[in-house]
Amino acid sequence: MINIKVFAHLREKLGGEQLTVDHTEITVKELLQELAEKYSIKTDSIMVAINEEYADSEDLVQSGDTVALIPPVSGG
Amino acid sequence: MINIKVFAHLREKLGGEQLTVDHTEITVKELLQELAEKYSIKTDSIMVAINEEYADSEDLVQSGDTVALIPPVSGG
Amino acid sequence: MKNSMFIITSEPVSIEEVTQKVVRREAGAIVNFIGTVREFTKGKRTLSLQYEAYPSMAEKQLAKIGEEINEKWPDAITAITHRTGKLDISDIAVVIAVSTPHRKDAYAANEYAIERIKQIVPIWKKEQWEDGEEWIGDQLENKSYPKGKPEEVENND
Amino acid sequence: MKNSMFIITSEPVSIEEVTQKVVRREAGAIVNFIGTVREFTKGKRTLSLQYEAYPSMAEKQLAKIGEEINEKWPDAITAITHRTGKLDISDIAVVIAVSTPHRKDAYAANEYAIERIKQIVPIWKKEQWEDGEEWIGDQLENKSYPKGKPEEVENND
Repeated sequence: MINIKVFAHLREKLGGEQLTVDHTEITVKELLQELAEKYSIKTDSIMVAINEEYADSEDLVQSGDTVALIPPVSGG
Repeated sequence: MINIKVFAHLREKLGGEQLTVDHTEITVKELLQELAEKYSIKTDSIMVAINEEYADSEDLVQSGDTVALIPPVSGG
Repeated sequence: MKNSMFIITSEPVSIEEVTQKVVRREAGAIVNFIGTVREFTKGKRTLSLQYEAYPSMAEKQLAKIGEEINEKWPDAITAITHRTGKLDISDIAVVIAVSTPHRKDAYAANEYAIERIKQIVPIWKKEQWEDGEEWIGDQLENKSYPKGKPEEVENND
Repeated sequence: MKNSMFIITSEPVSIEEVTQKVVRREAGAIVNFIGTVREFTKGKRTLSLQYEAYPSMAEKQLAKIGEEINEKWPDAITAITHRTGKLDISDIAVVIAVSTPHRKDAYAANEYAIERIKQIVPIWKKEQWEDGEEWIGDQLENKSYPKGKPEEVENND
């Protein structure tokens, strides 16, 4: 199982801070495609972190990992 | 009478914060020459203020004015 | 945790406290950046702001900015505190303090830090206006990350 | 007098106090410069510093720097406090606070202020070392003012 944290407008849109999906292993790109279809969200501008580190689209997410969907940041 | 304030190494060298000279009117340049001779000080690097404003060497100092001899500053 | 150099907190931020962390005998210059909530942005009146963060990752990213600064300016020491939650006009959102032996480096490193915060630290700002509210940085979808992560250098105002 | 934006004082300088003077609803960015007494300069150990000022003129010159900043950055607000007397290592000699609507101006205006302080404000620093003491900026007589006053632009580190 992969835990997915969501923030800002995504959190409001998806109605919660945390989702889970069931995969043993999946690339970031595939995971985003799945989430885009399942939740009708645009993922072009979403960055992804695996276990609190930014990931590339070809990086592998494994069961037990925590993924974060990170919309364009606006701190400061 | 013209009051002359001195600071930093000049104050220590001249043994006080204030001097006076007796002139009705004198240019900054002439005043510096007079002080250089009288007190054996080098005035090349000295800026002059008349009544708390920087002055040019041709500006006139008049009786009653307060002149300050300002060595290169080193604040900050 | 209050002693850490890189903090996300829901408490008000003390300029003195962040600054004290970078004071040292070798440094003659400290530059602070203090980001406060501005009332008007492009003519639109802000009533308040809400900051949300992914705190554990945000603190790691702030520490990463500190490391990047030390690669570029080896003598610099950096401390950053960013606040989350509801902020009113003029409240402090972020304090960045950088100390260096010589002042030019402190200005440059400090400005680098705020640029990087706006690029890589997972913090989001929601503006509350008289006629609505909006998460900043996302709704126009005018940014995209084709690589799935931020570029190393990217300038946003 | 403590409410003035441009102060020469023999008391310790509060970063918060100087910063508070420039906080306002229109400003989203504040940059501080904090000059502290550094222990080592070019390998030589400083024990303490003594600052002397021509206070009334120095405050006028600080205010002049504020005016110059407003000509270059009309939206900037500036406050500066410079301390005089004996200072120990890490004591604060000067705090410059500049607030602006946008941050780039705050950095630029602040750096301009410290450069100008080092050019036109009648304050002098005497360094106390283990083997002696010396007024800084004069003894080498490596600067001269052929016009009797400082040039408009002159860069010293």
